Amino acid sequence: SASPGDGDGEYDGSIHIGAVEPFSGVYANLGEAEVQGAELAIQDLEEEFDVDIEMSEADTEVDPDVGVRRIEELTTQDGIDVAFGGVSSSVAIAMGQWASRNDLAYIASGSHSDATTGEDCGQYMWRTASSNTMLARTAGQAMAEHADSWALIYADYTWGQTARDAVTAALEENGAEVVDTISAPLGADDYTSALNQAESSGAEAMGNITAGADTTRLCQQYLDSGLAEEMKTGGVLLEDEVLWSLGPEGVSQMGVWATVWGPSVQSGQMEEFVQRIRDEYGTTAYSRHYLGYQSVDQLVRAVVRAESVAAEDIRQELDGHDYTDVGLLDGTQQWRECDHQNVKPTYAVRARDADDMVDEDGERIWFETVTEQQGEDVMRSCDETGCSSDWT
Amino acid sequence: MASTTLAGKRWTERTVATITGMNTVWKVMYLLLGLWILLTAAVSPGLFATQFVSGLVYGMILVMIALGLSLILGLMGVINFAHGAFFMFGGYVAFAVVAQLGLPFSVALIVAPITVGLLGVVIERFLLRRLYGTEPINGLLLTFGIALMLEEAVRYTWGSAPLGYSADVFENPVPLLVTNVAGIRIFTTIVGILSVITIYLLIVRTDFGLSIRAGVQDPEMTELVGENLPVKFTLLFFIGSALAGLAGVLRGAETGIDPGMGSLFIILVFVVIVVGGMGSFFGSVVGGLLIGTAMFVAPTMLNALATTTGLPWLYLPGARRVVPFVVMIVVLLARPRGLFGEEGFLE
Amino acid sequence: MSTPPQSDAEPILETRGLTKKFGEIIANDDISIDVRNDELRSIIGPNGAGKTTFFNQIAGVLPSTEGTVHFKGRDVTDEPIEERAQLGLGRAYQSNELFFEQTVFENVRVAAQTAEIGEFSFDVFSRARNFKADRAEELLERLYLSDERNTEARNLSHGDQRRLGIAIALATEPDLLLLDEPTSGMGPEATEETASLIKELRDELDIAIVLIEHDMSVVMGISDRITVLYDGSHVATGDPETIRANEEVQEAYLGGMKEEELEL
Amino acid sequence: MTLVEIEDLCAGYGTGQVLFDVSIDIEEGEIVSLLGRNGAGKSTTMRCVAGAEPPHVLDGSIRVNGEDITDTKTYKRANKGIGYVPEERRVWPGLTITENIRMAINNTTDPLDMDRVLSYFPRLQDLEDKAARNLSGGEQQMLAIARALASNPDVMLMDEPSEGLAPYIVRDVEEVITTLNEEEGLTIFLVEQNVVMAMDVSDRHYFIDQGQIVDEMTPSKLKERPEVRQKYLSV
Amino acid sequence: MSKKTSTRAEQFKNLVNGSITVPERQVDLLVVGALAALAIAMPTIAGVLMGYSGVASNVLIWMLFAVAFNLLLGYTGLLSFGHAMFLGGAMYVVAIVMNQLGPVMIVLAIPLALALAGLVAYGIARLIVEKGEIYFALLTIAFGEVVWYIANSDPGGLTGGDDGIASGLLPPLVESYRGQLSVYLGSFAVDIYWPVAAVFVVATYLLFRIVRSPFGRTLLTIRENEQLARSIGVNTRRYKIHTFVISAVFSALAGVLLVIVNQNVATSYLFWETSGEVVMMTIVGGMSSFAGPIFGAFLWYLGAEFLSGWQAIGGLRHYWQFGFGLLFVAIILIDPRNGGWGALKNSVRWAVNKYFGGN
Ligand SMILES: Nc1ncnc2c1ncn2[C@@H]1O[C@H](COP(=O)(O)OP(=O)(O)OP(=O)(O)O)[C@@H](O)[C@H]1O
Ligand SMILES: Nc1ncnc2c1ncn2[C@@H]1O[C@H](COP(=O)(O)OP(=O)(O)OP(=O)(O)O)[C@@H](O)[C@H]1O
Ligand SMILES: [Mg+2]
Ligand SMILES: [Mg+2]
Repeated sequence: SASPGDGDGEYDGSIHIGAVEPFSGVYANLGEAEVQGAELAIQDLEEEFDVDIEMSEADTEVDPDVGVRRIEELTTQDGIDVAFGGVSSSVAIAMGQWASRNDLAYIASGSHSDATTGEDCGQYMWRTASSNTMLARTAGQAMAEHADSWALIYADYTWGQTARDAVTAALEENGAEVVDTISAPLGADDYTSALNQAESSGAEAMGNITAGADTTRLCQQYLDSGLAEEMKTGGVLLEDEVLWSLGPEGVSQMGVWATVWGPSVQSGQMEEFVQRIRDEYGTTAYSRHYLGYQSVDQLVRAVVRAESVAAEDIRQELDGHDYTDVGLLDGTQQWRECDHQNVKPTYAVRARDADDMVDEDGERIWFETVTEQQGEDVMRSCDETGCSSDWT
Repeated sequence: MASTTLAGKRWTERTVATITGMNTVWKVMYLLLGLWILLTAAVSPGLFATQFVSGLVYGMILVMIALGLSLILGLMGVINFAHGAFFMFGGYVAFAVVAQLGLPFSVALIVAPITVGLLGVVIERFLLRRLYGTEPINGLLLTFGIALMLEEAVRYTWGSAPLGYSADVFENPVPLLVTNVAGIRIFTTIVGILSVITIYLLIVRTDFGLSIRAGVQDPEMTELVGENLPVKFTLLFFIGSALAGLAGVLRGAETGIDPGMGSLFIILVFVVIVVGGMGSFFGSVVGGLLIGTAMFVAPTMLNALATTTGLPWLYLPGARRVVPFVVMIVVLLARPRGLFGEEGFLE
Repeated sequence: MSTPPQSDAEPILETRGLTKKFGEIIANDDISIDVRNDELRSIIGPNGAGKTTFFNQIAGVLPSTEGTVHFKGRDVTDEPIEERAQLGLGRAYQSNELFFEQTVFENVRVAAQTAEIGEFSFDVFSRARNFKADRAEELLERLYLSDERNTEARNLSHGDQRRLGIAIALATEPDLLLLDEPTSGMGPEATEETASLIKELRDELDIAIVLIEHDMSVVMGISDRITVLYDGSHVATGDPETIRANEEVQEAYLGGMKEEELEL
Repeated sequence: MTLVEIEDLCAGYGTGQVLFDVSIDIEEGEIVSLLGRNGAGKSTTMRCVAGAEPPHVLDGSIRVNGEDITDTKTYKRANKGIGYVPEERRVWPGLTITENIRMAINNTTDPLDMDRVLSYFPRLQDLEDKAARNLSGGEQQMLAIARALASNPDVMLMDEPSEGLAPYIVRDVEEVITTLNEEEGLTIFLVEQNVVMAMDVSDRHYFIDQGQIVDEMTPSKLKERPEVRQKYLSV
Repeated sequence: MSKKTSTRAEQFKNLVNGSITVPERQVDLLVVGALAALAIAMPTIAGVLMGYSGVASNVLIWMLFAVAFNLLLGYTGLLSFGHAMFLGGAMYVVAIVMNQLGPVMIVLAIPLALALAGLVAYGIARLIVEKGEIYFALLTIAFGEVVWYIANSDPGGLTGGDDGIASGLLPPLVESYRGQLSVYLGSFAVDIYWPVAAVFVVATYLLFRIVRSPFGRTLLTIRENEQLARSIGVNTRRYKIHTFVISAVFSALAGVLLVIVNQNVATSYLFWETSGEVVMMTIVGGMSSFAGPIFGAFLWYLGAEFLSGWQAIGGLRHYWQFGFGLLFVAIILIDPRNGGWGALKNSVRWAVNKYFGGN
């Protein structure tokens, strides 16, 4: 592989990948899951091609400052050729901007914020995960079918605010009414106030526009307050793991959600993927495993095609590239040139009845797929993104 | 520490004195505040009432957490920054008991406080004890370090992901006045009230607290009049820590647990104590309820103001998070030692 | 400090009706005294008579409930402590109040510096270490502290600490010096030394000194006049002979005293 | 009956020995004072009896009411009939007068009641709810005595009760001591620098010099022999 | 003791023991020299000890921040738990100006950031500077939270809310390739580390001069005994306010450097945890000396970079803060005032005395 700090773009059959993920802090488990997925991808790729792949990990914590320092360190010190990772969008964006300035190809595997492929898009930053808008539109349609009027509780930060607007638009487009939008601080410990307001709005359902631990808490309190008997619910971003702690009974009341991918979506070779994750790591695969796998898979393939690790060469390969997943989903996906967003299906899922859930041996398939939206149908148009994409 | 530190003696008198002694600016401000509250109640009476009741219940949770902290602060003069971590640890012990060992919630209610209490005892005996009589800031910093260690240890053991466990029978919602309140919340409120009463009777009304205060001021002399002091210190720290643990069990059952929940709460609870007046037992109770209701009612009030004035920007979304701090700044500017604070305490 | 002694000059300090209440308790009640600007005045009275409180009121440490303090003809009743200090009011405390972690030299130097630069100076770039060093050295010499120049104040013996307190007060170039029990905690010899030092200081520097003291040998030995406080009230003021003879004072304060003790 | 028997007491701080074979007997109802120069070991003796640490006892024994208390834990001694008025008063500054006294009452099995204790000190009665830190020196001294008295001791150890007090208050303290002794039959073990006062109240004096008991006599005898004072007490 | 000509060894011993005092001007030279040496050596030190030389500029910046912070804690005795608002606030000001008006505007942004920090600090200080220790600490947290709230709520789309600002922050004349950030002056290129290091040396030296000035010496009296300070005629309130402002401005300077070097800013810079970090650095290093916080910042980075990258301890390395917490606790128990720097000095002293014979 390349020696420390050379970054000369020469490719000699070995690829050094940097995994810049939160291994500590609130998102540590998500970062861990992405790395697990990535490890599987490396196994597969080494088998498929005659390449030698090395992965160096670095902990970004939940701090853009640390993230930038780590990706810089991996680049100058460990001599990585390409990088992926990042959960919280502020960290991912900071790293993506850094990568773009420093000629390093980087895939922000797990940040959903629109800004990542919008106003904060970067020349050498791509995003595997579905964007906020993609999720919101998918969710909006399913939610509109689930209930006619909604009160939306959103986490009061960039992601939550944009998701709120997107969901509102999607709901209204699909004939549902948004009665009230209620803010709750990011990292709130208590949603009673918001739930009270949702209840008093008279809406038929409560929309959950939060992420991570916030989702867990809001769902838990929704159940505890007995609101579940009066109002339906649904949400915009499901990462299965955050709901595991509610237990099957609780989750059965969780209504419809959008997700990047979930263990219930076992099309293509995903069944095998779920099985492998369970065998290797003893846990149920969920979106993060998938994103980690896909990010590494795509990076390596681009390098192999380009026979170069130079960011610009990789960009030539990736931009506008159509591909069919090997080892994952069916169908064709694309790297959109204008904003570096991965054009991919986004799913709406619905909680099963507790009796219908698969819940054994660490396998937790608690949702069922209701719709699969094709990427192009739910993405923002290139114009809408606000990405100033004159890459050359 | 003054004599009436813990007893709320004469606080009614003091309230009256405060109101009469206030200057006109403050009087006008309080008047406006009152009018604003009335306006809100008029604009959306149902929501206001619901939020008010929920706020009180939430305030009771704050009181529950603040209680142990306030007890140790008021009697021993130790600013226990690790209290939040104890609280969080209580939740994790309950998780281990309920979710990992499969025992009933009631077992966790007993085991977790005891475990956390014992941890507190260890910290008191081997670390804090060396700092008695030095500047209070040392205790604050020491426990700050302990909090960091405890949080890391919990992350190492249980991971960073949010976890949850079942609270058995308390999961069902209970109707309360104008609203439904989660059963676990009602239970927490009851436990909170009982704790306040118990602590009051046990410590404030008996001479237990007296001995502790004497012991902090002059340990040798306290032993010389026949007091077995180390045992009492340890016992007090046990009670204070166990209360944090108990609060953690209840809180965890309600909202789930994660390693960051301690630091999330500790600042808020400090605000409660400062608003109530440091070292004042009643202050923390009043401060907790005040902050709790303010956090719930303030957004509704802003909303009411925004709708009646037609100025939508007045409705500051997410303002709830800064409400406690704004309350604290306002209270402290008007009353430098909080609502019931004693002059000279920890200054 | 070069004005010649002038016995019947303007009083440097005038208190009028000075009263201090702590809640219900009246620590001082309607105390009016004048101190001439070259006088050596003692204040005596039983414990709890209000002596220290009186000092605190004069220095501005405690706000007075009623009454006024005039210093050098100026009404300073509502001035903060530092303002009075800058005007020339020096104070040594009953309990040892020092900058304990600084050297003896720095303790005195910084006090001298403050006298020079005023209550506030945004002089951030000149060098402080030798600023007013001469003055500090001089004072240390004067109070037999030169040997301890580089000792941290907290490591001084009790008696040396008391002298350092006086040195700090003197470094502020006061025109009126308040000393609260300067000899307490000193052995008999040191007490005697300190007493004569106080007298010398007054003569040399030509300043007014007010001291609180329980040690009658000191009080009777060096004072020009003595003021007696009892239970917060002013009982008598007069020269040592008058006070010794005053029956009320005998009753209230000296009464319990054996001849032997008065001579000690 | 001999109430306090100190027998061949050796004690010290750290590695240094301060007391060498100190023996003192105090009869019931007696006022005995221990006199000596600064640093002679007076307070050390008293602290050994009261159970304060440091110093630690190296050898010898202390008996009170016939019971050997040499190794008894500090906090248990108050209940063996010992009341202690320490050097520098040591009242709890943050507690009120009544709270200070209550601390002693709470921790002894057979205390006096509050009213009775306060009746000896009318001045304290007026200040009941005042924090001790806000008391003047004399008031604090009275409080320290009242506190020791409240535990209803058989013997009261008083370490320099007149220190730092105005002459007039010294007289008050003297009065309280004699009253307690006469009316309550309280045994008192007194350490004083103020020899005049000690001579006024004591039945007997012990003289200590460099940690050793060097003489023992009555006040009248002491009056006749001024050279003893010169020898053991002058600076 | 008889006077004899002292050997070099003895001179050295005396110097270490502090019984020789160096003349004032030489002290200045010494300090500038030491700071410059530190700055020159830091890339190497970071490379060797932390395994990554690129972190050197961040280390220096945090050192400056800690020293500025310690002006309050160590010298004036005020514990601010909200100092992140000045560091992060300045970063935001610079970022917003550059982002909105173009990178060239950095020349305007820097003075603006410093001035705003000073102004805000002045306002806050006037309100709270006389509150008791604990109240002061909590009030600074409160103001910090308010600043955080403002940044997080993305007023006018200026702050980017939770995402922060990460683009458009490359200053003019600066270029970046694969981690190398260079300043170009014509054809002459220099790693950005060196300008940062130069600012660090100058700013830290200025702080040193402040500490040694009559102003700085007066601050010590306030910390040690506020009542006595007032009794000798010090207007403690005005000193405290001014110190708060100075400390804020230098903290803001650290923020300015940070945003130039890292080219991103996010709300995490405004968290009270960031304020907590600088408190910990300062205490661990030792608040009683000028060098203490510098040492503390160094230890913190050593922990963050070395421990967290130390593969030998496996998964444990993700919990390196546990180790730092432990160190923190140890310091509080051993010597909360002199901290790690004090311990280091004492052990050097001990070793020197042992080696050259004790006295
Ligand atoms: N801060 C305070 N709060 C309430 N009462 C106080 C306070 N300070 C002093 N006092 C009371 O005021 C009275 C006078 O106290 P002060 O300290 O002036 O006495 P003093 O004459 O200096 O006595 P001493 O000779 O023992 O020093 C005492 O009764 C004391 O209890
Ligand atoms: N805590 C201590 N540690 C070490 N030595 C001590 C300690 N306390 C007292 N000493 C030493 O023990 C000796 C006796 O002290 P003690 O306090 O008994 O004297 P004293 O007779 O009460 O004197 P004074 O009249 O000054 O109170 C002295 O030499 C003293 O220095
Ligand atoms: Mg006094
Ligand atoms: Mg003694």
